[in-house]
Formats: sequence, C-alpha cells, structure tokens
Amino acid sequence: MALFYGFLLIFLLLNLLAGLWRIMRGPTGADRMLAAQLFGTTTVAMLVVMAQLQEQASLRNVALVIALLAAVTAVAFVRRAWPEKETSADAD
Amino acid sequence: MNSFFIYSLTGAGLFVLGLYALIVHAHLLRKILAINVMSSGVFLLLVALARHSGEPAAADPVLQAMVITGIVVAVSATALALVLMLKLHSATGQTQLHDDSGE
Amino acid sequence: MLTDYLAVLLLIVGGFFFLAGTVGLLRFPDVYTRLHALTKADNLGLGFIMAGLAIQSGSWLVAGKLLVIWLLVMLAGASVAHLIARRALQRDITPWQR
Amino acid sequence: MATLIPVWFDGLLGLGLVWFAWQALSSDNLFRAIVLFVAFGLMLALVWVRLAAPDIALAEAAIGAGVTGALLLAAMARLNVVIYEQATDNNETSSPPRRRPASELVALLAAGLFVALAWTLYHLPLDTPGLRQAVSEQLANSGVSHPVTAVLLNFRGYDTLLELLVLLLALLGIWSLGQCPRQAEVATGEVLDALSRLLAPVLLLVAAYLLWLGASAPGGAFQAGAVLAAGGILLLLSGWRLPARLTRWPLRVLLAVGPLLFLCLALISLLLEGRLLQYPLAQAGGWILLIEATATLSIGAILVALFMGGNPEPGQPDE
Repeated sequence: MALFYGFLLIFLLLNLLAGLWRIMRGPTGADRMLAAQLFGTTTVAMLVVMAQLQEQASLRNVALVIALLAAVTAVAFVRRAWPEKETSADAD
Repeated sequence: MNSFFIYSLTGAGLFVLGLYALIVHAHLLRKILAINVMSSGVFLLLVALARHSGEPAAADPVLQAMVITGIVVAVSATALALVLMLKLHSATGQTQLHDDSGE
Repeated sequence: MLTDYLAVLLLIVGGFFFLAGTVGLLRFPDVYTRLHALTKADNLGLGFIMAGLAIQSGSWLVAGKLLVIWLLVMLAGASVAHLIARRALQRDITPWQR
Repeated sequence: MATLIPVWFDGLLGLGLVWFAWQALSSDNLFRAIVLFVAFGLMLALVWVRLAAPDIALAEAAIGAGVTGALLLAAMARLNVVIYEQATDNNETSSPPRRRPASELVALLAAGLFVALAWTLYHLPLDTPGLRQAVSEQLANSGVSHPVTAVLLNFRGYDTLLELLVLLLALLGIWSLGQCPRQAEVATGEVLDALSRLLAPVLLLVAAYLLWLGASAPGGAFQAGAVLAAGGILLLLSGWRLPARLTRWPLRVLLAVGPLLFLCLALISLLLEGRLLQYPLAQAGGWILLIEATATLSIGAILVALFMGGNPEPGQPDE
C-alpha cells in the first residue's frame, strides 16, 4: 500500500509540473489563474495522501489551509488583477 | 545522495538564482520577487542541513521556529517594499531605481 | 483486505480525473472549456481520492475532516469558476466554436 | 519515513521548485511571474512537509502562497491601473525584462557561487547534534507540549516579541507613506457575496482551531494570524470597508494589543522571576495561551492593514 501511495504522489506531482505549460502559454490571465487553481487542488490531494502515508495528522490541516487560501488568491485575482476593462495584463 | 542533501542543494540553487535575478533585473517588482526567492532558499538550506545530521523524527524545533519568524518578517518587508515601489511609481512614473540614460 | 482493493480502486479513479483535468487544461481550446476540465479535477478527482483515503483511514474523525476539506475545495472551486467565467464574458472573450 | 517515498520524488520536487523559481524570475510578463511565484509557494509547502517541518508548511501555505500572493496581485493591479489612467505606452507589464549589460558576467559569477556552495554542502560534517535534545529536555518546563510553540513563545520568546514589533514597524513605515489608495469599486455580485459570507466565518473558525492546536501540535499564533488575515483580505476584496469610526482608536488598539500584552507579561516575569520572559512555571501554559490569542488578533489585523497599503484614516488628501 505504501508503494502505491508513493506512485500516486509521483503521478500527482507530474500532473502539477505539466500544468506549468498552461501558465507559460496563457494566453489570458484567467488561463494562468486556472492552472494555479489546479495546482492548489493537486497540492491538497498530495498533502492528504502524505498525511495518510506518513501518519501525520497535521498535514490535513495544511491541506485545509491551502484549500481556503487558494480561494482568497483567486478572488484577489478576479477583483484586482483582472479588471473589467482591457489592460495590458492580457497581452502576451 | 539522500533527500536532505537534495533539498539543501535546492536551497542553495534558489539563493543563487534569486541573487542573479536581483542583480540583473531592473524592474522593482522583479527584484522583490527575487529577494523572496532568495529568502526561501536560505530557509530551505537551514532546515535541510539540520535534518541532514539529525535523527529522522522531526526537524529541529529551534530552526522551525526561526524559519516561521523569518517567513512573517519576509511578508512584512515585502508589503513595505511594494508600497515603496508604488509610491516611487506615482511620484516619478518609473518602476526602477536608476535612470536608463546613464547606461 | 477488500477495503484495501476498494481504496486502491477509488484512488486510481481519482488520479485518472486529475490526469483528465490536466490534459483538459492543456488541450482544450479556450478558457471556458478549460474551466470545465478544471472542475472535474476539483470535484471528482479530489472526491475519489478523499473517499479512498477515508476508507483506508478507518476513522470517522479523519473521514469527516477529509469531507470538510473536499466540500470547501468544491465550494471555492465552483464560485471561482463562476467569477472567472463571468469576468471573461464581460471582457468579451468569445467562447470557442467548432 | 524517508523510505516510504522514493528518493527521486524529492529530486523531482526539488528540480521542479528551482524550475518554477527560474520561470517566475525570467518571465517576460509580470502577471505570469506572480502566478508562478504563488505556485512556487505551494510547492515549497510540500517540501517543508518532506523535511518533516509541518509547522513551517502551515505558515508557508497561509503566508507564502496566500497572503503574499494577494499582496503581489493587488500591487501589480495598482501599477497597471496607474499606467492605464496615464494613457502612456501600455507595455510595462509585458515588455521583456530589461537586463543589465553585464548579465553574462553575473551569471558566470552566480554559477561559481553555486558550485562553491554545493561543494561546501557536500563536505559538511554530518554529526552536529542540533538543539533538538536541549528542547526536549526542557519541554516539561515550558507550559506547552509542542516543541515549536515552546521555542517560539517561551525559550526564545524575545524573538517573537521583537518580530511582532517588526510587523508593527513595517506597518508604520507604510502608514507614513500616506493614505490607503481609493479603489474603484466594481459591483460584487451574488456569488462573491455568498462566497465571502460563507468563507469568512470558516476562516475565523480555522484560525481559532489552529491557535488552540498550537499548544500540542503544529499550529499557533502566526499561522492562525495569517488565516485570520486571509479572512479580512477576503472581506476587503468583497467590497467591505472598515467603518470610519473604527479607523482611529479601535484599530490601533487591535494592532498593538498583542505586542503590548507580550511586553507587559515580559516585564511582570522580570519582577516575579528575575529574568525577562521567564514565566512562572505554574502559569506558563495560561500565559502562553493569552499571549498567543492576542498575538493572533494583532498579526491578523497588521497583515490586513499591510494589504490595505496605507493609513485607512480619512483625513486630508496626500500633499
């Protein structure tokens, strides 16, 4: 079972690294932010798997905090960094 | 090659990368990011080195406490630096410290 | 032992949805379709992984906490997806058409 | 523990971390750089977990990936908005990063520094005992059962006290630069209202939970304060503003209550026990909880005030 968890972790990490491509490509700010959201969710998944594997209950609290804070970052993006009017933030 | 050596190398790499970016980039927001990467590298090196030599139970609590303190100081310094940058920008229209014409 | 197999099955299904989410994010043509892919990883991928782990943990307390984290991720993910899609429409990013 | 996860997982994570940092710092688009930096913070939290430092992972998740990200996004937006309103050339965020002429030389020197560091790390002696032993011997006298909290609030309490003052000082620096900027408000809409109404109490609850947990498990004032601040930032982003009648004394009391109480208890301990910050043994647990609770409130308030980016007090406009 431990071996399986190890592979699951590496699989999730590879998923996360693949998401870098979307951050690089864009093209809009929203695409980049979506990739960051997927990063957050993947990190949450990795943390809860690690909590089980390493028998460290506190890692679930880290996952909880990341889940909450990812939402706040996303709201900061929509409200501040990606205003309704077109600015240069979109252009690549 | 154990994982603590890997992470101490990672920390050293981040520090050097941040230092390079700090020197090379002129835009102040990039410099602020670079300093943050540098501090992350130092924190990582600190904890990874302590784990390097110790038993595998948990990281050294004194270092953990120091790094937590460091993270909070880093965020307050970042906030102050960002406001200074915005003030500079609204006063001069520049986002860098030196004048291009001098080069 | 049966619970072990069930847990592995659930975890694999969860991992599959994460893969689907990532592939969708990389391959889909515009921001709206990518949103669609992302929410699959949020809801289903994380959900199946949480379910597998909850079975493995054998503790109601842990299972409850995993459920809470999952619900929060879903709540935040759904709201953020809505906000981004609405703002994208306001900014006249036209949805992709075949 | 290290045997459960293959060592190349660590290699992959370390390489990924450096790669993200490199992409963030060399990106030609500022927004992309910030998103990459937030992702970098998330990966860093994973690294802390791998280094068996869950306390730091919590702090990194709350501050590194959360509050810093919001700070950077808001600052970038303000740069952008100013540029936009001045109707100058709009290339500020997307122009390729300008490099100094000597960048090749700097790269060479940096590479040399890295090689020297790596060589030193490789040859470092491995048998240094560290302070783990000393901490666990004295843990029973600290008033809490979690070693990191014992170090932060008791053994090296003066670090934490001074750190609270550093936070205040940073805020004073920002306030001395003028008022917080007027943000042109966009209507929030039902979904954001519902989200913030639901999430803000949850963040408050999680902050209290982390604070309570700190006595015996990873958690404590800094993490709780950062989560509390995230709640405040969420409210600010949803259009909530600090009522004008609260901006003067109530706000100042909230900002200073943590450091002040800490300072008072430090002085009382000086009178009672003859040493600064040496708590009476029987009351140590209660004192630490009291200090942590007020410190959480102050840290949360200070971080939110840092996010505002200026003095919220309505007064004369900037000279």
